[in-house]
Parts: sequence; C-alpha cells; structure tokens
Amino acid sequence: MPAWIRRAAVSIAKGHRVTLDQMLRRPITSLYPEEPVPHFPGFRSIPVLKANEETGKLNCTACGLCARSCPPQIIFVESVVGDDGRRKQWPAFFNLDLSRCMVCNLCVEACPFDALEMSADNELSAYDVRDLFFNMEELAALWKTAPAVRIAGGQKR
Amino acid sequence: MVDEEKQPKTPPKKPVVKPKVEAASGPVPLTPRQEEGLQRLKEKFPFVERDEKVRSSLGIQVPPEHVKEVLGFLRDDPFFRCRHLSCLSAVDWGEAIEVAYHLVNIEEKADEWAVTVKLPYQGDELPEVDSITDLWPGADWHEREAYDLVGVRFKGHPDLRRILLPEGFAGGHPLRKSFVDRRPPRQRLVRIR
Amino acid sequence: MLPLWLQWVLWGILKAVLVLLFVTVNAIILIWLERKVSGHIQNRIGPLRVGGPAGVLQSFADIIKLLAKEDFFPKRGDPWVWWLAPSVAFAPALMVFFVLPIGPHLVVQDMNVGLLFIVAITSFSVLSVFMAGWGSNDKYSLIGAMRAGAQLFSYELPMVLALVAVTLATGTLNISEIVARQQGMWLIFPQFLAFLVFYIGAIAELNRTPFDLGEAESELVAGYHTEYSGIRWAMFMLGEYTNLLTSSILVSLVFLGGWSGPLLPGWVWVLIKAYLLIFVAMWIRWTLPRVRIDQLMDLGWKFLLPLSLLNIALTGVYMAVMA
Amino acid sequence: MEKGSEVYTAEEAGRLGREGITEPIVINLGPQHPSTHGVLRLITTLDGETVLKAQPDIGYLHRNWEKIVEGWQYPQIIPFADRNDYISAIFNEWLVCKSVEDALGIELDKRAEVLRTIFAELNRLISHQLWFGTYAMDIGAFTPFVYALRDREWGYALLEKATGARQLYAFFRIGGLRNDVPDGWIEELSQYLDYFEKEAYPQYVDLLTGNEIFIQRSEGVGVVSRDVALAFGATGPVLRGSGVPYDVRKAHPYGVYGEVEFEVPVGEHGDNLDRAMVRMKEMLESVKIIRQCVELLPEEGEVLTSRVPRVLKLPEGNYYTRLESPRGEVGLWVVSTGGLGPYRMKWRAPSFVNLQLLDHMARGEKVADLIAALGTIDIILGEVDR
Repeated sequence: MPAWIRRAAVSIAKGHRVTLDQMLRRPITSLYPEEPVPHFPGFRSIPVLKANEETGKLNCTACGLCARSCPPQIIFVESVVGDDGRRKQWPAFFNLDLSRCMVCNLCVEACPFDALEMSADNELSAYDVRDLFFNMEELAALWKTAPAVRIAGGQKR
Repeated sequence: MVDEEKQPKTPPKKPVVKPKVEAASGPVPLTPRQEEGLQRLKEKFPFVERDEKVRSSLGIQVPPEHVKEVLGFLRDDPFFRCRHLSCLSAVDWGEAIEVAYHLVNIEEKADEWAVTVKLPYQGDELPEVDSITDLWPGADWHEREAYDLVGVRFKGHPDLRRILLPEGFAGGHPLRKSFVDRRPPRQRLVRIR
Repeated sequence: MLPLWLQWVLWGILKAVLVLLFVTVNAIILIWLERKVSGHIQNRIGPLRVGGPAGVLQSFADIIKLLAKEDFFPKRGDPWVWWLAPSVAFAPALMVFFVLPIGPHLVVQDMNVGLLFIVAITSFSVLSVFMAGWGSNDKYSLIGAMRAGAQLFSYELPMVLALVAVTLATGTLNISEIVARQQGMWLIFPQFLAFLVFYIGAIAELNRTPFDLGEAESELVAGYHTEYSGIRWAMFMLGEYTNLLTSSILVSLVFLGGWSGPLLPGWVWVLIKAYLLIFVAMWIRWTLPRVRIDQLMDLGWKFLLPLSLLNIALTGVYMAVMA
Repeated sequence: MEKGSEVYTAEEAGRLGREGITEPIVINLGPQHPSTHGVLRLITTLDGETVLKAQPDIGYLHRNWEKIVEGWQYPQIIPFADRNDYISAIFNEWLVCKSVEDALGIELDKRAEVLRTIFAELNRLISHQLWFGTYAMDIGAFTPFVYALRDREWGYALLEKATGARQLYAFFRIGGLRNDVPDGWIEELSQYLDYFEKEAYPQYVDLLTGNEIFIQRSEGVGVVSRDVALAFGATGPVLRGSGVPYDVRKAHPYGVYGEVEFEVPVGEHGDNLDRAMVRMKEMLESVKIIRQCVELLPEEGEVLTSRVPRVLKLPEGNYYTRLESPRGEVGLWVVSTGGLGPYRMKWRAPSFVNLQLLDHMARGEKVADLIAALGTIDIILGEVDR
C-alpha cells in the first residue's frame, strides 16, 4: 500500500476520533434568554449616575469633566441655575447617547466626585435609536437596578 | 465628525502635580551607527540633510527630485540594506505637503531610517513626487492612500486611483487641513428633554 | 367491483402516495438528525425549542417558513429551465424507491434489472444541477453546476463498476436476489473494495463534504442553488436528503446483508443499517475539510476507477478459480 | 547586482495566469460574500476555475480614523484605536500608549510591563484561534471553527474579568493599565493555558492541520517567495511564512519581550501551509511567553505609574512607533506640533499592506485557493479600511 494512502487514512481517522469524542461530551451551549449570562464584576455597559445611599441624592456636581473627557462627546451636562443667577453644584440635565457610546470608562475615570459608574446591564437594545438616549432620571434609575462597579485609574481590584 | 478647525480643549483643572517626566526638547542625539549612515549618505548625495523633526529615528530630508535615487540607494547599499518599506505617509502642513518614508533593515540589523520630502504647493495643482512602486511594489496601496486622503500625485504610479474613498468622491482630500466636510451634519442625539 | 384497470390505477396511486410519505417523513427526520448530529459534534445542542426538548418539530417549522417565503425569480434567468430544475432534482430520487425494497416483499416493483434501473435513474440528478445552474443566469450557479456536473460524471463510473463486481459475485441484478445471496456472508467482506469505492462515490454523488464542491459555500456562496429560495430550495434539500436515504438503503441492501438480522422484522434491520450509514456520512461531513476540484478529479479518475477495475479483475479471477 | 535585490514590479509580481484559452468571466466576490471576512470586494477574473486576476477593492468600512482623531487628546484616542483591529484590540491600545510613552520617555513599572505583555500574548492567542477557525471555514471544514470559538470563549472571559469588556477593552492607559488584575486571575490564566496546550491544541492538529486533505489543499498553493514578500512590505506570519524571521518583538524589543525566551517560527516555501503552520506555532509560543511572564510578574507594583504628567503634550516633531500584532507590524506615525493631541496620525495597518499580496498569491490558482490564500493573510477589514 502506498505510504500516502496510509497517512491519509490515519489522519482522517484521527479527525473522526476527535469529533466522535466531542460528540459524546456535554454540550457547552448556554440557553441565553432562559439562563442569563453571568457578567464578571467590572463589566462595562453604560455609565450610570450614582446617588448617595443615605440621602438618595445624586453625587454629580455638574462639573462637566466627564463631558470633556468623552471622546465621541455624547454626554451633555448642565448645572442648575439658581434664582440669583449663579450656577449651583447640581445637575439640571445629564443626558447620554448610548448609540454612540464607546464604553471606554474615561468619564468614570475623569469624575472626581464618585458620581459615575459603569453599569453591567447589557440588555438595553431598542428598536428605535432615539430610545437609546438616557436622561438624568433614567440613568439614576439604571444605577439602582443593575449592579455597577466603579473602576478608577490604577485601582487594585 | 470632529470639526477640523477645533483646537483641543483645555485640560481639566485639577490639582497640578509637578510632572516627573521632563519632555525632551532639542534634537535627539544620534547613535554612532546613525552618524555613520548620515555621513555615508552625505558623501553620496550632498543635498541630503538631517530632518530634526523626526524624533523616533534618523530623519533624512531629501529634495523631491532625488527621492527615488536616495530610496534606491538605501535599499541596495550594503550598509543600509533597507529591504522593508514599513510606512509611507503624507501630512499637510498648510504651505507644503510632507511625504515620509519609513524604512527598516530587517534582515541583519533592525535599524530604521526615515526619509522625508517637502512638496510645496503649486497653485491648485496636486503636489507631485516620483512614485516608488518600481522599487517596492508594496508602495502601491500606500501611495494610492496618500493620493486619496492627502492629495499627493505620484508620478509613474501604475494605477493612481482613490482607494478608500469611493471612485467619484468630489469633496477633495479629507486629510488636508483645508478640507470642508460638505455632508449634512449628523443630528446630535444628545439633547435636553 | 371496480374494473380491473381502475384497481390497478388506484393500487398504483396508493403505492405512490405511500412511497412519497415514506420519503418525506424520512427526509424530515434526516434534516433534523443532521442538525442534531452536527450540533453535538460541535459541542452544541442543535434544534431545541420547537416540539419538545429535542426540537423534533424543527423541520416542520422550517417547511412552514420556506412555504411562506417569497418566490423569487432571477432577472434574465431562463424561466422554464429554472422552474423545472427542483422537480427534476426530486423526481429521480423518488423514482428509485419503485425498485428499492425496504424489506422482504416490501417493494413497489421487484424488477429483474433493479440495480441497472437505479444506476440509470440516479444519473438524472446531474441534469437538475445543470438546469439550476444554467437557468439562474448567475456565475456562482454556473460554476457550481459545472463543478457538480463534472463531479457526478466522474464518480458515476467507479460506482457502476463497483456494482459490476457485485453483480459478478452474485450473478443477478435483482436487489432482492442480491440480498438473498448474502445469507451466508455479507458482501462487504468479500467485496470490501467495492464497498469502499461505492461509499466514497455515493458521498461524492450526494454533494456532501468533503466533496461538496457544487455548493462550496466558502467560494461559491451556495453553488448551483444560490438563486433559489423558499419551497424551490426546499425541493433541492428534499432531493438531497432523499438521495442520502436511497444510497444508504442501497448500500445496506447490497453490502450489509439487507434485512438479514435476528429478532426484529426485516424492514427495521434495513432502516437500522441505513441510518447507521447515514450517521457515518454526517460524521464525515462535519469532520473533514473540502477537497479542491482537481484533487476531486484525481481521486475519482486516478484512484477510485483503477481500484474498482482491480476489484472487478480480482472478483473475476476468484469466480473463475472457484468455478 | 547581488541575488535577491532585483527590482520587482507589480506586473511582474504575478505573471502566472494563462490567458486566451477560454472566455474569462469576471466575478464580484463580495462585498457581501460568506468568506470575505467582512466587506471586502474582490473583482476576480476567472478562466474556468483558474484565477487570472484578483483585484481587491477596499474602503467599504472606511471611516477616516486618521481625520477623526485629529484634535482629540491622546488618552481619548485609545478607545477609538481599539476599533481598528477589533479582533486584537490590545495591540492597538498598546501602540497608542507606546508611541506617547516612547516620545515622553515614560518608564513603566515592571508589573505593568509584564501584565501588558501577558495581555498582548493572550490576545494574540485568541486572535490566532479565530484565524484557525475562519481558515478552516475557508477551506470548507465547519467544525474546527466552532471548536476554536469554544476555546476562545474562555480567553474572552479571562479578558472580561480583567478589563470589563470582551473585545474592545480600552484597558491600557498612558503609563500603564487602567486597573490591576483581580485576585486569582493569574491562576485561572494558567489553567487556561494548560487547557489550551493539552486539550485544545491537539484537537486542532488532529482535526485540521494534521489532516491529509488540509495539507494537500494548502501545500504549494499561494506561494510568496522571500523576495516578493519583502518587496511588498509584508509583515507578520505572511513574511515569516516566506522565510524571513522578522518579528518586531525580537527586532525592537518592547514590553518584557527582551527578557523572555521565545522562538520566531519561520516557514520555508511561503505557501498557505507555511503561513498556517507559522500561526499554529505562534500560538504555542504565546503560551510559552505567557508562562514566562507569569514567572516574571512582581507581586507588588503600580500598574498605572504616577510619573505620567497630568497634561500630555508631545514635543514638536514626528514619531514612528511599531509593534507586532497577530497580523504583522502595526505602526503609528504621530505628527505633533506640541499640542494636546496629534496634528496627524497615520495608522500603518499590517492587513492593509499584506492584502496587496493576494493578487500575487491567487494568480494561476483555483478559485477555492483564492479564498484559502485570503484566509492565510488573515485580514481584518476594520484595519484595512480604517
């Protein structure tokens, strides 16, 4: 028998051994909607607004550092203007456009007031792109429902 | 799309920490091998000069008409033997376009040389420089890209068409600083509601 | 009492319906099985959500989906050729069952030249491939059709020669007879070379990996049925799986002793053997990469054909010596 | 003229096709096609099954990265650079960080350097696994693809645990890493490497690369000689498959590559098989490098060095930085006028350069081998079109 036939037969048989072996194992599929996929702590999905746990007030002071650090410039933040015409350290608006968000964590790192976190809730898809705007209340509500982890630069985890 | 006129924003005001890294200024000192190479080049081509703006390797500035000569020498000379054209790119400086070639000797010593050419604008015509596709066939797409995005005409290129932008793109060359994006601006989705 | 001719006609219609039912049910099972086997080979589960835990009704869901799809006709295609091709693909696959016994006496027409009839009828499938490729007016389809055509022609020959050796050994073309001659020993043992050639040829004829050049999805998108969708595409699939069933039953009848086996009724044994062969074909499909067209031709003409001729010679010498 | 330095033009590079035998047909492979790895269009001229010419038409994914980042600050460029070569994003981040760090002379702590190297090699491993799967698909085997994705999943999980994202990590920062790895991560990494080496890799070999059909399909097909590869500026496994042992990790060591021992696998003939085998061996080399890096990893150390200035301004001038991505030498040319962001950035994408070789590889081969040759170049369209 020519050597190449033997070689071919052996190599093909080896391949079949692998597939048969794998066939008899348990499948690795996880049934996604029924079994939610676990996310590891620190998974980033969308920046959300953190509130003080005791007072329930947002930590945000509307300083705008996050908006400046944002590469695609999707954060709009404006502070409350008081009756005396001076800006208060309290956001009037905090809008975020998830449709262009790069999920880069730069806004969280820029925030000096511990006001932003990356939420792990990744099931935010929508049929209309306009449903991907989030305003202040929605972002604050998202923080309450989904687990979020704040990772600053150089932090030990 | 970022507006090209826009300057980088001022950095956020934070408590100023004294930077511990001193950014080097002035020309980068040369290694002995770079000195030798520069001497060797200057002997052969008296018109070459060191381009001190190239800070990552030795930059050699060449007049546009001698580019091919010098690059061919760099490729074939036993001292340089730069068989690898790593990168070919161009930058618009407002009054001139600079084309930069990055060459590496990849077979023996891994040293690198950069050749830069300044092409002054001549009216509305695209600045011209000799194509090096017959030295490195691989320069083909690099040159097409430079033509497409920066607007440099490479004389003698076999097939100088747009490569990344569509064939009939009428808006000019986007990496020029004078480029104006005429597309309707995309609606900003972040708004007050 | 009905007139005799009407009885014949009704009896024929009944048989045809039964055959059609058998074929369709098996094809649906095969499509489901292929998905399950490929799924498990690939550490996946396969169909799951339609019809119970194993997704047994997935194929029915697919058929409903395919029926509901738009009937698309390529612009500037050849309409008649294009419309006929799926039927031409399915019809020969069905016709083979008129002579193929599923069990002892479980056959529509126990023809004396059954094997010859099968060989003749299956050659038709090349016609449908060409019609589909030509009628689509698509370059992918055309290349796919040319490949599949060349492949079907060049593997037909070794297969027929392998069957010649079988006929030589058994002395008959009647399939029931061939099965009856295997009571002592299955033909796979004396005729192993013929079995090998026939099985490789059958896989190639079926356009299955590693010989699925006619529909090589990595270069030709879907080969000759690129332009087909909906129920016409389903006809091609149905034809393909029916052919898989046919050839597996034929191999089990000719080489694996047909319905000979203990305890269970004959037709069950035939189906068990056929499904075993089908599983092997699926196993091969989900393991091996695809060969190239020149390698395919080389294998057909330079390896299988000489092998089958050698087998005929060996059989002939053996028969002469034994006689 | 000495051997190997002859001039090689684009026409001469592929004068292999037969012409005038039958009527050639022109086929548009792509932009929508099962195996063009994205939105690549190949204008292919065929003589029957034989390829006469294969002309890539690119730009369907073009977004002008270089224009967009003009006027951005250097740290902001990092997450957007990820999108270039999205299969191996770590290398893009590292390149941006490295060019700024090299220009400013920022020295990283040892721990950060070692971790960077670990992440890069893990990403290379994952990227090569994906290549293995897609190449198997290109030559018609589907199951290896699923196995490769199965094994890649664990690697992705590891990266997710450390970086918080699966594909576009935005993890490197100028001066180090965003955060340290979680507890127990290194141990799990070692388990993954053991799994890969002992279970997954032998499967790959048995199932595909040792298979006779695979070898027959790849051997002697799509040959790129040493000179052609050099002339076309090819890098990475394409160049190494042709027998040139050029690897930026060896030639210009960065990270801790200078301290670890590894080999640069080199092919012999420059055919599809050699390129494939170079990648297969590189997977094992990556495992070897990660193992050594784990040994080297110091227990303590800042992952984000505090020596980074708050205001990052590059001195006026231009800088060319390169490193070795799974696809070859990826380079970044930064032109700075002393501002907070670059005046111009040019991304030297290895896939972009290597893709030019496709025409040369495919001429005179069969259509199926055109696809296989495309598979061995391992292009990422995000990087080709930028």
